[in-house]
Amino acid sequence: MKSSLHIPGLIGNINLVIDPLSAFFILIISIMSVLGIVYSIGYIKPYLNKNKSIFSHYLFLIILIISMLLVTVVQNALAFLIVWELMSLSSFFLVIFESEKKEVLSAGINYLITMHVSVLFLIAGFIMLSSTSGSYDFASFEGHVTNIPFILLFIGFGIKAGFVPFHTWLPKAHPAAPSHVSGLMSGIMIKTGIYGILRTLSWIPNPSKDIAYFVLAISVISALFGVLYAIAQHDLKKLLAYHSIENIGIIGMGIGIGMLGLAYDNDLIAILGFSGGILHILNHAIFKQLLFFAAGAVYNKTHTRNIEKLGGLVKSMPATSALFLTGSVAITGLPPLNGFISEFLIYLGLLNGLSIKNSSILIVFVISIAALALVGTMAMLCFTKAYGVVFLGVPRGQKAALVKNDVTKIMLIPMAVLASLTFIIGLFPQYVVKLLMIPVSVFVNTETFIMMDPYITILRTVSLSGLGFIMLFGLIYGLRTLMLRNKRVYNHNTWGCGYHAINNRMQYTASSYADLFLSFFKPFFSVNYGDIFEYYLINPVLKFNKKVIECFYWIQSGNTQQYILYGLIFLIFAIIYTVGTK
Amino acid sequence: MISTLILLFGLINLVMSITGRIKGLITLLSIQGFILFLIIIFSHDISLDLNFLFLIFETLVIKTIVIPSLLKIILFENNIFRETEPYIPNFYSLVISSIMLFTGIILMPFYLGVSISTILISLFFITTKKKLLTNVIGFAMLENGIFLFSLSVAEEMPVIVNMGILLDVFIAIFILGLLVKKINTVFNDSNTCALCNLKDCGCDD
Amino acid sequence: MTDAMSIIQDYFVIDSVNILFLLILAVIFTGVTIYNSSFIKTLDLNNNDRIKYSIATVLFVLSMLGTILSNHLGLSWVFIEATTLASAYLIYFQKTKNSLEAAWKYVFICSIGISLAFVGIILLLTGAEGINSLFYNDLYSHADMIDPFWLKLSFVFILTGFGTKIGLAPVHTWLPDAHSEAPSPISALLSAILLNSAFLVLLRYHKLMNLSGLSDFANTLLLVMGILSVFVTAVFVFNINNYKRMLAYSSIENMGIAAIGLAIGGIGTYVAMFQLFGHSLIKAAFFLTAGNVLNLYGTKKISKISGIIKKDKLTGWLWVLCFVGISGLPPSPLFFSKFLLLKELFARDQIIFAIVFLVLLVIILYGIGKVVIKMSFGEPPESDIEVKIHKTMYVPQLVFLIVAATVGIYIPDFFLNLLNNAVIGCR
Amino acid sequence: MLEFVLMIVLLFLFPFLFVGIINRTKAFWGGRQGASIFQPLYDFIKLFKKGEVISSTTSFIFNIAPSVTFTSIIFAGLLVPLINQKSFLSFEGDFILFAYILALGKFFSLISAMDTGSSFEGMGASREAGFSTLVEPAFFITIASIAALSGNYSFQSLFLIFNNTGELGILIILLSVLVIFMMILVEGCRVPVDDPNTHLELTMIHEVMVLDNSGPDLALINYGSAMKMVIFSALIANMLHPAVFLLIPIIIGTLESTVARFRFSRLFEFIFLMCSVSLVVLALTMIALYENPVGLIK
Repeated sequence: MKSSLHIPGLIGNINLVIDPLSAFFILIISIMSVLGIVYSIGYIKPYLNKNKSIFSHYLFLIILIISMLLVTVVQNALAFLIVWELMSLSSFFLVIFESEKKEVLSAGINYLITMHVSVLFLIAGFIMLSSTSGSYDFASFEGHVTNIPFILLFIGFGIKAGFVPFHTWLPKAHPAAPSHVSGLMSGIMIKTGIYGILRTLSWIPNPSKDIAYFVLAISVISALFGVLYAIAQHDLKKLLAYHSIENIGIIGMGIGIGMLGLAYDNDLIAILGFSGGILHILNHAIFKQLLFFAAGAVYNKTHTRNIEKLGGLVKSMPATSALFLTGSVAITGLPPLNGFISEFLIYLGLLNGLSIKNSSILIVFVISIAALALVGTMAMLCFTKAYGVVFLGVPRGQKAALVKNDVTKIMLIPMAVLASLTFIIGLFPQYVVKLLMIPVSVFVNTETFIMMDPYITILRTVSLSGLGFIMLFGLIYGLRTLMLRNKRVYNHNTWGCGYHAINNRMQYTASSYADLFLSFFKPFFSVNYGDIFEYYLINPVLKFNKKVIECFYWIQSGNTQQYILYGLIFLIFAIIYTVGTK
Repeated sequence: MISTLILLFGLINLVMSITGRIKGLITLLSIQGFILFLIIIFSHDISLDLNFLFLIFETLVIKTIVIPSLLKIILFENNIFRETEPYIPNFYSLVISSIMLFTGIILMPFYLGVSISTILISLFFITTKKKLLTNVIGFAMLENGIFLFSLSVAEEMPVIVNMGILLDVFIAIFILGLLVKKINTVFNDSNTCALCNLKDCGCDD
Repeated sequence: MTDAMSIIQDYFVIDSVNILFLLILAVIFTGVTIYNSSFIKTLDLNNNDRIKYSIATVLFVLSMLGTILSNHLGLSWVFIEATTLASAYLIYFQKTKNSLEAAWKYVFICSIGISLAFVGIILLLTGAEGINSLFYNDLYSHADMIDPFWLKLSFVFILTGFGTKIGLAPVHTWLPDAHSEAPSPISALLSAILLNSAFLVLLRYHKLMNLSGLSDFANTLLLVMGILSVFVTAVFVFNINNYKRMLAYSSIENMGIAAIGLAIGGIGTYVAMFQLFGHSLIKAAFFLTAGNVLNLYGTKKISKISGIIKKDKLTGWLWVLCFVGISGLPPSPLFFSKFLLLKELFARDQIIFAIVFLVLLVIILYGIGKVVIKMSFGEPPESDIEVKIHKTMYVPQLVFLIVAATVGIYIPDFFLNLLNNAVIGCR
Repeated sequence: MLEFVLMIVLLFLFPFLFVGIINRTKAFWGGRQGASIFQPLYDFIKLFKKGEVISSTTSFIFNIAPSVTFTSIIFAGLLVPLINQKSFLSFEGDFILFAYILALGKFFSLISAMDTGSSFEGMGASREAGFSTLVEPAFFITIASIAALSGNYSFQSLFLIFNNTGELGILIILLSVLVIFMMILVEGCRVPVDDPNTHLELTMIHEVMVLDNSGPDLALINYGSAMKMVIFSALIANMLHPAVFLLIPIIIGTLESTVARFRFSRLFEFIFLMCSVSLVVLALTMIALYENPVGLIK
């Protein structure tokens, strides 16, 4: 679908095109936005009487959604930048909803500046492209994308998406925003960065091997880094934010594999990689939004995000707890939920890549397989921690103990919809993957789609095994219940190994749960499990910048004489220059 | 004759750069104005056209009499007679000013050399002296230098522009004088050091 | 009588370049006047002072009008100097110690600067023997007759002189003081019209340099001044404590960008025009809103202000919107000027320069953004004084911003023609 | 058909024997006569018939987790080739589903441990989660290397390559076997990683996680871990010879009797050794494939 809009002046023709790729993103954005808005109705209630401008909040929410939709259809570099900035700006206002908190404001500023840096990279990339193609129209960029503009655009979009080391805004902005906004941001807004990368790729008929390896490497690092840091977090939303980095890394791995497939002329790998990556976009949107919503529900009831103060919520908030569990299983990539399917496709792409007779591919792909497996197990560690500490056991603090009932239906329904989506995609992947071929067709020749047929069959098997698993579980659980039916089942205190005065402070805490694992990864953290990139890369740059700037404070000393001296010096130098260039 | 006058004009700059008494500075300024008048008399045919009359008026009335007396009024109202210790010792001011003057003369003899070096010397004068009134005198000195410079091309300046310039300079000195007076009453100090409140040092005061 | 008329017609013209500036002046002055009508009531003045204020404002605007309309280099000079003198009283209007200091610095530095510009004019005449006229048109048509050495030397002085008025570093030093101490509507006039008017003279002189084939020389100097201006802004907005000074520095930055645009040439001239136009509208709105903020809080210290939105919703949002506009986030027209400037820099392979420029822009955005966000959001400090702001103190800013945003998204054909003609007129 | 029956017997009955053989071996090394090798089966039946004590802290998670874990292990068993490289379910990439479905079981056993709100079980869960993170990458590297060598990406045909190989191939097999054997020790909680005999040592990993389970749930858990060991043994058996099925429990039993349990802090090193070995496998595979492919596959 294509329509064109002419705006007089600098922009020129703006083509609005809905191609399969845009359509895919529009679908995700629409579904997630609707759910987000429904959820927000319940979430925002406690703020209604707090002298908060709800109207402007919703205004910016609508602007954000519209601009995200526009980002996916606008096919003109200048117009794209405009809607892109509009998106960043409106989301910035959403982030600082609770602006009376200092850390929210500073996170907001950090976010705004980082987004601006991203736009500058995009501007640089688009300028390079448009100067070789001679037009701002996206269609004209095809074939003009060489390595440097690609990397510029990748960094620009990568900042939005949250690839390491451009991720530092993400763990700050997500916790600061209200939960429905974090859900939208993490679920779909950072995906617009992925959209940008995919859109850029659509202009490259055959990506070079260098950039393909670059994308794969940075994605693997992002995935590992994101999950490692997530384990160290005790702020529920920060934990989820780091998981977004991890999942962006997984998506990037899919894309990188697809690019390598194209680079090595192996369409099967390309199809598997791209379909895995693109499916993971959808999957991550679903379960991350689900998790953020559930985290928001917890926050709504307990007013704390510190998981060390939570616990035992499964009794007071059973529905939220079950939904969070679904999300956790899905994000860990376990069957039979949706996260497994996309990771499975990526694994298949990697495995098939081994058939390319090339030693570097072998090493890179095997390491990637191991990395993906490591990411999966680490995610498991992280989410058993999160779920176990937040919902299970006994409350660790007053706030969690005082929760009486679950959140309202209007908050639960969107979560339930999302949870059912994770099941649908996980249990019937063959249909989803067939549909997925439509956006993949943007990158890969459609004639080679026939190569996917065996994999559809495999997915059907996976689907059947998922269903079989559930049935088998039902059988075994039924058997167990049957066995227990006429037996005596006692309720008793937890077995304290002989110690009888067990209290809630003797539970295993989140930090002790993660400590064993983290203690082996100390070198990857800065002080107190802080972000190493921020500590060793960004902070020194900022400090240096500040120092350099402080060196120039003498300029505006307030002394008139000194001011005139500047003019004199400038004049003398200029005269010398004049005489010199005679 | 003209060359002598111009040299004299330049030498007065040097004297000014080491003069501590403000009254003396004002007198020197007035003498400079008078030298400018003489230069005009000697370099132009005496006629009655508007431009020439205007130049005579400007040098003889404004530069020699009005501006110095204006400055003197301010001087007496404020009771400041001496320049305090400048940023650079007078000796070095003299050395630097001399170097400027002689380089100017060597490079571009007379009219141009002296006038441009006057401009630079006066800027230097402003940057080294601390009293506000001395700064205004430096500004007047700058204007004298510029005037000397413009004499070389005086014919080309239309009267309307000349009048505008005259008015501007005059009002500028007038307003500066007023401000000096005001500053003296408000700050109780006529040193420029008092005027350093507006600055940016990055600190939150 | 007809003689006088013809003189006026000789000396004052409207051509394709200055019509744009005239338009800006008209729009801004109208807005500021509307704002003034309520603003003056907040000052608690006697009748006499009000009259003085009004007369001085009108004189100031008239002198700027003269600068814009003047067709003669000497006359432009006269009017520029007149703007200094006319606005000195306005800057001192608040009659505080600081405003006195600011006025002194303003008059003194600008007068010296303008004197240097006059030296430049004389140098031009020295080099242009035989032209015997300072009308721009005469200069343009005889551009090849001017001795290049004198022309270059004259440009150095003109640039330093008018650069002082424009606020280009390193001779920008009066600007933060004067802008911050003047009453807000006057700051708006200073920033939105005065700087432009001085820039117009520079534009006209730059054309002369182009015509005599010395544009490379002129551009180098302009580029140095432009980048220095952006640099100075970056240094000082990074950790600033007075929001009006911050706005003043931002003006320096924007003028610097316009200078860079002019220096780059090509589409850069376009950038300069667009930049001047956008900056005028947005900065005027920003300064007027700063007036509202000052009214609400009674302090210029950033550390004492927070939660403007809570205290006065409209002022708060205006404050934020002005920030969005000035930092060049779309749909601000400044976005386009920066974009096109970068494009031109890339096209000319000035990659390192472009990177430095971008880094400085980010620092500036950080500095301003931090302050504006801190001021706008959060909880306002406790205070028992309820200040009511009249609606005429919102309308002008809103109109300015709407006009700017409209131009940022959609440029009407007539305005595009205006811009194109102005750019052609500058070459 | 016979194969099918054999497979079912192997998967569902052999685990009891497997543990029985281990215990018998240990008894032999300890100079005791030992219990019958069917003792684990009797234990299972006994436990399955019992009632349960359930902690009042727990929620539904605690009730379903043992069943989920057990189901996941059975399901993993369906994917593994048991005899003659035949499995119930086979497709390209089946080992991924295998690993992930086991992980699902582990996920539930971990949160079920957290559900009791006990510091002991939390500690066990923490250790189990921490140590198993490094197991899977090693497993994947090994399998993927072998897959690259054979050019086929499912369990079933994974081992065909080893029928006729050179020196390098044998080395790869042996190292892969070593990796998987170490995996049995880790996943099956055997000495030197874990000691299944004691319950209250603070150095326990798996056993401490299931402190609160009793009755049928405990039966399922014990049965599940035994089955897990059989499943991994099947991988080795397919690489080497079916006789391995009997050999492995004897080796484990011998190890448990002769080797001391590792100091807790050394465990990570032991597990990381798995990764190192698997990386060696990868390197050898690369040499085999690209430096001198003719010498390997004739």
